[in-house]
Amino acid sequence: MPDSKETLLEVNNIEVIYNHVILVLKGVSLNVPKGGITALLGGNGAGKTTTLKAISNLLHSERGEVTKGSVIYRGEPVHHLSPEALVKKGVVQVMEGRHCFEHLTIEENLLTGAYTRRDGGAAVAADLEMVYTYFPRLKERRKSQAGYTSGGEQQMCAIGRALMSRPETILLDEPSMGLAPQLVEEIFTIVKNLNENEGVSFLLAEQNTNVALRFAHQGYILESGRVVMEGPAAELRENPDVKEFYLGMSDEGRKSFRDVRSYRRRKRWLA
Amino acid sequence: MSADFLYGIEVVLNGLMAGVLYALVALGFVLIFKASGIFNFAQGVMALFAALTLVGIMEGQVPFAHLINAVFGTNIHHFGWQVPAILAIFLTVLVMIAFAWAVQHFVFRHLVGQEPIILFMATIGLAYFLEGVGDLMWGSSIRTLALGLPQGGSLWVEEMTNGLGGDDFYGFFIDKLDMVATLVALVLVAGLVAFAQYTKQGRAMRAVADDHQAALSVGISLSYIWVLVWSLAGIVALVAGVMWGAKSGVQFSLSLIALKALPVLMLGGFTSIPGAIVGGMIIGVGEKLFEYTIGAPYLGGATENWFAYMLALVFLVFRPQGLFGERIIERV
Amino acid sequence: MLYREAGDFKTSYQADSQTFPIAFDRWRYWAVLVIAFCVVPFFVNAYWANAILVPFLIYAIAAIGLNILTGYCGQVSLGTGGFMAVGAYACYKLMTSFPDVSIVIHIILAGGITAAVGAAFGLPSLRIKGFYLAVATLAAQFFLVWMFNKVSWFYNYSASGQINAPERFVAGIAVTGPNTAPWAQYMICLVFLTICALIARNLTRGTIGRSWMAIRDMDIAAEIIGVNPLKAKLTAFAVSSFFIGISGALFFAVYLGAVEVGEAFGIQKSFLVLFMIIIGGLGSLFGSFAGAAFLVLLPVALKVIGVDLLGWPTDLVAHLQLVIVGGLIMFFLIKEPHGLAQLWRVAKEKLRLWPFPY
Amino acid sequence: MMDGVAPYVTADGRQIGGVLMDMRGITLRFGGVEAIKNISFDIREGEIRAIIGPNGAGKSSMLNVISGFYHPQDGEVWFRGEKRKPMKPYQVARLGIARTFQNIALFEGMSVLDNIMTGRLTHMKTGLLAQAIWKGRAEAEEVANREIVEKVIDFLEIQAIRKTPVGRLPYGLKKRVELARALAAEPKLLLLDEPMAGMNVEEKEDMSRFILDVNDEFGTTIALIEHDMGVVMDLSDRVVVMDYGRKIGDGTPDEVRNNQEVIDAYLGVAHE
Amino acid sequence: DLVIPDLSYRTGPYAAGGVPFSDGYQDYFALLNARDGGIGGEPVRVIECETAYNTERGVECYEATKGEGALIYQPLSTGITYQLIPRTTADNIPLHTMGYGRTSAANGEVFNWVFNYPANYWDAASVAVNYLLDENGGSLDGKTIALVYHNSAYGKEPIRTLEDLSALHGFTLTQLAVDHPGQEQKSQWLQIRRERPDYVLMWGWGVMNQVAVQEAANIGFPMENFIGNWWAGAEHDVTPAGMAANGYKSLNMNPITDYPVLSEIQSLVHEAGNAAGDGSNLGSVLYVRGMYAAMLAAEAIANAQDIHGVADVTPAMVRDGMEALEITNARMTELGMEGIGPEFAVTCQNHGGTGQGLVQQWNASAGVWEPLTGFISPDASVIAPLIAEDSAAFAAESGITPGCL
Ligand SMILES: Nc1ncnc2c1ncn2[C@@H]1O[C@H](COP(=O)(O)OP(=O)(O)OP(=O)(O)O)[C@@H](O)[C@H]1O
Ligand SMILES: Nc1ncnc2c1ncn2[C@@H]1O[C@H](COP(=O)(O)OP(=O)(O)OP(=O)(O)O)[C@@H](O)[C@H]1O
Ligand SMILES: CC(C)C[C@H](N)C(=O)O
Ligand SMILES: [Mg+2]
Ligand SMILES: [Mg+2]
Repeated sequence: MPDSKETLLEVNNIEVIYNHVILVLKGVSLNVPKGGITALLGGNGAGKTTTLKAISNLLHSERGEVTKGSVIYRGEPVHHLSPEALVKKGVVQVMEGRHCFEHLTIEENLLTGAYTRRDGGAAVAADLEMVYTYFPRLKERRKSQAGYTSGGEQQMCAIGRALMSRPETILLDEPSMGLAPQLVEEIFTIVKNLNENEGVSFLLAEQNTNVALRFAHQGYILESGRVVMEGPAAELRENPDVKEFYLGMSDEGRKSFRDVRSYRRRKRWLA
Repeated sequence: MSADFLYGIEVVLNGLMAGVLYALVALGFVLIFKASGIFNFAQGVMALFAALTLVGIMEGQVPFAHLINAVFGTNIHHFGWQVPAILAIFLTVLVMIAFAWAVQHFVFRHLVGQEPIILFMATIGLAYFLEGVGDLMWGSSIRTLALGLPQGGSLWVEEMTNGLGGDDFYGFFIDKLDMVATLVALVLVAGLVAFAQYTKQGRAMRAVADDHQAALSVGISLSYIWVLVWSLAGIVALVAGVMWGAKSGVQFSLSLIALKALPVLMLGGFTSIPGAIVGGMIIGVGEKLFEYTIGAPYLGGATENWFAYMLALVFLVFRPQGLFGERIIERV
Repeated sequence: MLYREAGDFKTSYQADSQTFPIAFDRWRYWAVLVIAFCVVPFFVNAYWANAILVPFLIYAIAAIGLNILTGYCGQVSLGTGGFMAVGAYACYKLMTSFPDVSIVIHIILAGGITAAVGAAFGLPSLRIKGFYLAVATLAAQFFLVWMFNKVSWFYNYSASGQINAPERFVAGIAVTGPNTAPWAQYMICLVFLTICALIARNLTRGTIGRSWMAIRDMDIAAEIIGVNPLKAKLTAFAVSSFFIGISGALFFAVYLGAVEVGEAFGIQKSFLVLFMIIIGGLGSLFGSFAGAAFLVLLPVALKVIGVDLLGWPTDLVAHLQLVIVGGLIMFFLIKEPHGLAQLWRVAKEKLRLWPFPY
Repeated sequence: MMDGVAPYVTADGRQIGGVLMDMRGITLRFGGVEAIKNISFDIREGEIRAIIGPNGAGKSSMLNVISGFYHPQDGEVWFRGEKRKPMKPYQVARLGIARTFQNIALFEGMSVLDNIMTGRLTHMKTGLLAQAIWKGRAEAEEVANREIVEKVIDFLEIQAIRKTPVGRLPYGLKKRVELARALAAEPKLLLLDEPMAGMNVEEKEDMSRFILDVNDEFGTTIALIEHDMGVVMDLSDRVVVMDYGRKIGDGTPDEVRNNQEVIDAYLGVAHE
Repeated sequence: DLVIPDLSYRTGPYAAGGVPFSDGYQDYFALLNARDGGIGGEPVRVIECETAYNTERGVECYEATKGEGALIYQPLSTGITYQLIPRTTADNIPLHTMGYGRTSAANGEVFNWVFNYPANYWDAASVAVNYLLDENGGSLDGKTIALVYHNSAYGKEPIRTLEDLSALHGFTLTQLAVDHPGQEQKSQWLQIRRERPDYVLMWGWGVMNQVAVQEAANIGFPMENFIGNWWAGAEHDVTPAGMAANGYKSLNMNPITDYPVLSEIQSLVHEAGNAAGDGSNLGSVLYVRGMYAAMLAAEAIANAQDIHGVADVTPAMVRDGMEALEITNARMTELGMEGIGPEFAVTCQNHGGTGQGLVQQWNASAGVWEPLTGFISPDASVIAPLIAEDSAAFAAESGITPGCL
C-alpha cells in the first residue's frame, strides 16, 4: 500500500451518455491515491474504457458526454480541460486498441509522446533509450511505419509513447492485450518500477485480473456502469466471487478451460 | 531546329509555369490534409477571400458596407483612405489568422475524430459561408489588384531565344508573372517542407492526421496545430489569390481555381508538399502538351480540364497514393 | 409514450426484415404515399411543380443513386453530373431516333446506358480509394461534359449544342414538352422515384447491399470473408449510375425541357448531389430524400423569406443565403455528423424513451 | 484420409482426420523484413491447432497467408489434398475458410445482425434482378440464411444485441460478433487470431466453450493464435510455436510446454 | 400595375456583368415611376429575382414571378432563354432576349412569343466581319481570323455564321475553345502567338474576358486587332489589365455617351434613394444596355396600351405591342437617349430588328469606351438563310406550323 493517503485523482459520481441517448456510466466514483496503482476491473462493456476516457476528456470526440458528477485532479476540477491540458498536467492515457500513428515510424511515434516536454532533446533521447531497453523489439523495428508492425509491437509502441511524456499519472487501458505472456509480466514490472522508483501513479483497466490484482494496491470492480466492489487488492483477491468470476479459480484451484462447459451454463442460469 | 519543335519546348516551359500556379493552390490543400485529414473544399474560396480582403483593405473600403447601408439606411462605402500594399498584406495575414482561429474554434473543434467525408462536408459548408461573407463584406464586383506585379512576356527571353529557329519562330514566350510565381512557390515549398519534416510541430501535424484521438491522448493540442496550419493555408491562399488575381482581377471565379489544383493533388499525393509542386509541373506540362499536339489540332480543343484529370487518373492506377503521397496502409 | 416498439413482436424473420418494422412507421409511410399519389396531384400548380416538387423528386432519385455508391459502397464519386448528362443525352438520342417508342422505355434505357458508362468509369476504383477516387471520378465528369459539348452527333448537330425535349405522351397525356400539365410532370417523376426507391431498398437490404456495406466499412476484411471487390464495386457503380441516368433523363426531358450540358450537368451538379447525401445521411434512403428536400427547399425558402417577406435587396439575400446555407451545414454536422437521417433516428430514440431522458 | 496420415482419437474422444491444410516451406518477406522463414506444418481435419509465439513472430502473417491476403515468396499451400493456386482472398473464403482478425475487423456501420449475415455471403446466390424485385427468390434465400444466422446468434448468446450497430459494442462483444460472423459461414477451417484478447476469465471461459462446441458439434477444424497459455494448453490438440519467423516447436501441448527452446523464447520461466 | 420581372444575377461567376445590367433595367422603370407615374399612368412594379446565371434557379424565378402577372421576361442568359422559350410560349408571355439567346428566334413566325431585337449573335459575327472588311478595303482574302469562344451554347453560336462568312470572303477561321470558367488560357494564347492571326474575335463572358485581355496583352497581340462581341466589351472586362488593355475593341449595340436620361436617373432615382444597386454603375456599358432593354420594354407596353386601349395590359397585349414596335431616332431623342440604338421596326416575320452594331474601343487612360464607328449592318444575305433553316428545323422538331398570331 502506498503510505500517503493523499488522493490524486477523484472521480465523483459521474454519469456518461453517448450519442445523447445511451447511458453508460451510472454514477461511478473512484479515488486514485497518489503514488498508488489502482486497478479497474470488470467484464466487457462494464464501462472501464469509458471511465478512463471521461477522466482524460477524450469522450468528446466519440460523441460522449459527462452529464453529471465531477473529476478532480489534485484538488482541481478538470473536466472542462482539454485533453492536452491534462497531459501537460501530467495525466496521460494509453488508449485501448493501440492507436499508433500508422504513417509515422515507431521512433517518430515515440517522439510524439514527448511533444509536451520542455526539458530539451538530451532528456528526450535518454528516455527514448529507456523505452528501447524496456522493449528491445521496438528498437529493431524503429524505422518501420507503425501501421506495418504486429499487434503486440503496436501495443508496446503505445505504452512506450505514453512513457515518453514523463507523466505523473498514467491511465492504462488494457496494457496486456495482445502481448506475449512474458511481456505481460514485464509490462507490469515496468509499471511497478515506475511506481516505486519514480512515484508515478497508475489507474489501469485490465481484463487480466490475475496479474492486475497481483501488482495493484487497490481495485474497483465495475459492472454495467456501476462500481460493485472496491477495496485493497489483496482483499479482492481473496473475495470468493472475485475468485470465481474474475480469477477463474474455484476451491480446487484453476479449472481447465475444457472443463467449464456445463458449469458455465449453470452459472448463467443462476445469474 | 524546326519551329514546331521549338514551340513544343515553349509549350513545355509554359506548362511548367502554369503548373506552378496550380501548385500554389494545391499547397494549401496539402497543408490542411496533412495536418488533419481534412480535404479542404474551401481552399479556393479562401484564396478569393484573401485576395478580396487585400484589395478591400488597400482601397480603404468599409467592410459590410452594403449590409450596413441596408439595415441602417446609411450610405457609406469608403473610409476615404488608401492603405499601402505592405501594410495591407500584413493586415490581410492577420485576418487570415483570425479566420483560421474562428474555423477551428467554431467548427472543427467540434468535429474531432469524425470520418474524413464528414470533415470534407464541413469544409463545403465553410466554402458557402465564406463566399457569402466575402460578398457581404466586400461586394461582388471585379477588383483590380494594384500590387505592381510584373506582367507580360519577358522581352529579354524572347530576344535571347529569337535566333534559335527559323523565320516563323518568334522566340520563347515566358510570362514575367509566372516567373515571379515560380520563385514565390519554390520559396514557399522549401519553407513548408522544412517545417513539416524537421520540426516538432511538423511531426505533430502528421500525427494528428493519422489519429485525432491518439494525438489528443499524447498531449498534442489539436486546436493549436489546426490554427497553425489553417493560418499557413490562409497565407498560401493569399499568395495564390494574388497571383491568379493579377491575371483576371479579383472576382468570384477565383474560387474556382481549386478545380485546377485537384488533379495536381491527386498526382502529387494529398500529403506531400513537394508532391504539389512536382505534380503541378507534370499536370501543367501534360495538359498543355496534349492540347498542343492532339487536343487543339484533332479534338477541337478545350481538352485541358479533362486531360489533367485523366493524366492523374492514369498515374493513380499505378500508384494509388500519388507520386509522393503516404502509402495507404492495408493491413488486417 | 407516443412512439413505441414494445409489443411489436415479430413472429417470422420475414416480418422482422421488412422495411418498417414498427407499426407506427408503416402507417406513416402509407399515409405519405397516399398523399403523394392521390392528394398532391390535385393541388399541384406550376410553381410548386417546377420550383420545388419536380426538382425534389428528380434530385431524390439522383441522391438515391449516389447514396448507393457513396453511402452504401463507400466509393466517393464526383462524377454525378457527368452521369446525369449521359442519361439526358441517351434519352434525347432515343427520343429523337425512335419517336414512336414510349418515353418511359427511353428513360429506362437511358438508365441502362448510364449504368454501362458508370461501370466503365468505376473500373479504377479497384485500385484507387477514398478522396483519390473522388477526384478521379472528376475525370469522368469533365470528360463526359466535354464530349457532349464537342461531338455534335449527340445534340443532333444543332447550332448551339442545346438539346430540346420534343413533346411525348404517356397514355395520351403529355409528359414532356411545353404543354405538359404540372401534375403530369409531377406524377411521372413520382412514379419513377417510387420504383427507384423500392429497388434501392430491396437491393440494400439483401446480399448485394451487405457486400457493398462491407466494402465500405472495411474493404480488406470484406474481401477476406468472401466479397468479390470487383463485383461489388462495379455493381455499385452500375446500379448507382442507373438511377443517376434516370434522374438525368427526367431532369432533361421532364423538368428543364432544354439543356446545355456544361450548364445543367457541370461539376456543380456533382457537388450538389453529393452535398445532398451527406447532409441527408450517408447510407440511408431516408437521408437521400431529406438531403434532396433540404437543398432544394432551403434556398427557395430563404429567398421567399428574405425577398418576399422582408423585402430586402435580392443581392443581399443571395449573399446571406450563402452564409446561412453554409452555416446551417456546419451547424448540422456539429450537431449530428451523420446527417438528417441520424438526427431523425436519435429523435425517435428519444421519443421512444420519453418521458425519461435516457 | 489424405497423405496417408492416420486418423487418431483424442483423449476426450474426438476423431481427428487426415491433413486438411498443409503449409510447405512458406517464406514471406516484406522488403527487408523476413516475417516467415521456411515454415512447414499441417492442420488436420477436426483438430484444434494453436499457433503461438512472441510478438512479431509472424503468427498473424501466417494466417494471412492461409487466407490468401499475403502471398508468400516461397512455399506451397495444400488444401484438402490439392495444391492451391495463387488465389484472391475472396476465392479462399469460398473454399470454406473463415477467420477472425487480431484488430477487430467488423463492419462498423452495420448492425450486429447484418455483420453476421455477411458471413453468409459466400452461400447466397440470387442475382441482382431477383434481389431488386425481392419478393420471391431473394426473400426466400434471405429467410433461409437468416435462420442459420439466428442459430449462430443463439449459440453465441448475443440475441440481445442483434440490432445494435457494432460501433457501439464494447471490445469483448465485438470479438464475439466477429466469431459469429466467421461461424455463420459454416467453414471447413476456422482461423482465429487472438479471439480472447481483452477478455476476463469469465469471458474467456465462455469463448472457450464456444470454440470447443463448434469443434465438437460441427466438426469444424480450428487454427488459433492466442497468448493466454492457459487457454492454448487446455484447448488445443497440437501447437506450433514460432519465433522470429522460424518454427521452433510443434507438437502436443505437453511436448511444447517442455521444449526448452520454447520456454526460452516465449513461455519464460515456469508458467503456472 | 404593370409587373416586370427582372431575372438578375448579382452573385456567382457572372455577377460582374449581371449587376450593372440589372441596375440599368430597374433604374429606368424607377425613373418612369418617379417622373411619369409609370407607363400610361399605370405604375410599374419590378420584381427582382436572383438566378445566379443558373438555369434551374432561372426556372424557379420564372415560375415564381409569372403568377404575379409578369408582362415580359429578360433573363440575360442564353441557357435560361432556352428553358423559357417553350414555357413562355405555352404560357403566352413574351420573352425578350436582347442580343443573346436563340438566334433563330428572330423568325417571329416560328417563335411567336420570343423577340431578340435589335440584334443577335449571327448579326454580331457578320457586323464584326463587315467592320474588318471595311478596315481592309473590302477584302479579307488570305487573312486569318481566330475565334476565341466560351465553350458553351453561347460561345458556339457564331461559329456557323463565321464559317459561312469565311467561305464567302476567303479568310481562314481558327477556333479556340475556352472552357468555363476560363481562368487558364495559356494554351490558346500561345497558339495565337504562334499562328499570328490577323484578327482575334472573342465570344466571352465572365472571367474569361478579363483573362483573355490580359493574355493578349502578355503575348503582345496588337489590341486594335482584338475584337470582342458585345458581351465582352464592358468596363470591368478591361480594367483589371490596366493600361495593357488600351486599344482593345468590342462590338456594342448601345454606344456610350452622355445621355440626358442618365442625369434624370441620377436626380430622380439615385438621389431619391431608389437606386437598384449602389449607384456606381450609372452610365457604364452594361448599365446603359439594361436601361436600353427597359426602354424597349416600356415602349412596347406603351404601344400595347395604345393598341388595346387599356392601361393595365396583359402579357398577350404586350406581345402585340412588341410586334408593332417601331423605334425611331425622334423617339429616342425624345426619351433622352439619342442614338442609343439603331432605328428599327418589328414585324411578325422579323422579331430580330436590323441587327446593326457598332465598334467601340477602350481608351485606358481616360477609362472610357469610345465609339469608333456608326451602326454597321450585318450581311442579311448570309444571316437570313441560316435563320430560316434553323427555325424551320425547330418548327419541324416541335410540330409548329409557322404563322402569325
Ligand atoms: N461510442 C459509443 N457509442 C455508444 N455506446 C458506446 C460507445 N462506446 C462505448 N459504448 C457503450 O458503453 C458501454 C461501456 O463500454 P466500454 O468500452 O467503456 O466498456 P469496457 O469496460 O471498456 O469494455 P471492454 O473490456 O470490452 O473494453 C458498452 O455497453 C458500450 O456498448
Ligand atoms: N504488411 C507488412 N509490411 C511490413 N511488415 C509487416 C507486414 N505485416 C507484418 N509485418 C512484420 O512482420 C512481422 C510479423 O508480424 P505478425 O503480425 O505476423 O506478428 P504476430 O506474430 O502476429 O505478432 P503479435 O503477437 O504481436 O500479433 C512483424 O515484425 C511485422 O512488423
Ligand atoms: C446573355 C449574355 C449576358 C451572354 C451570356 N454569356 C449568355 O448566356 O448568352
Ligand atoms: Mg475497454
Ligand atoms: Mg498478430
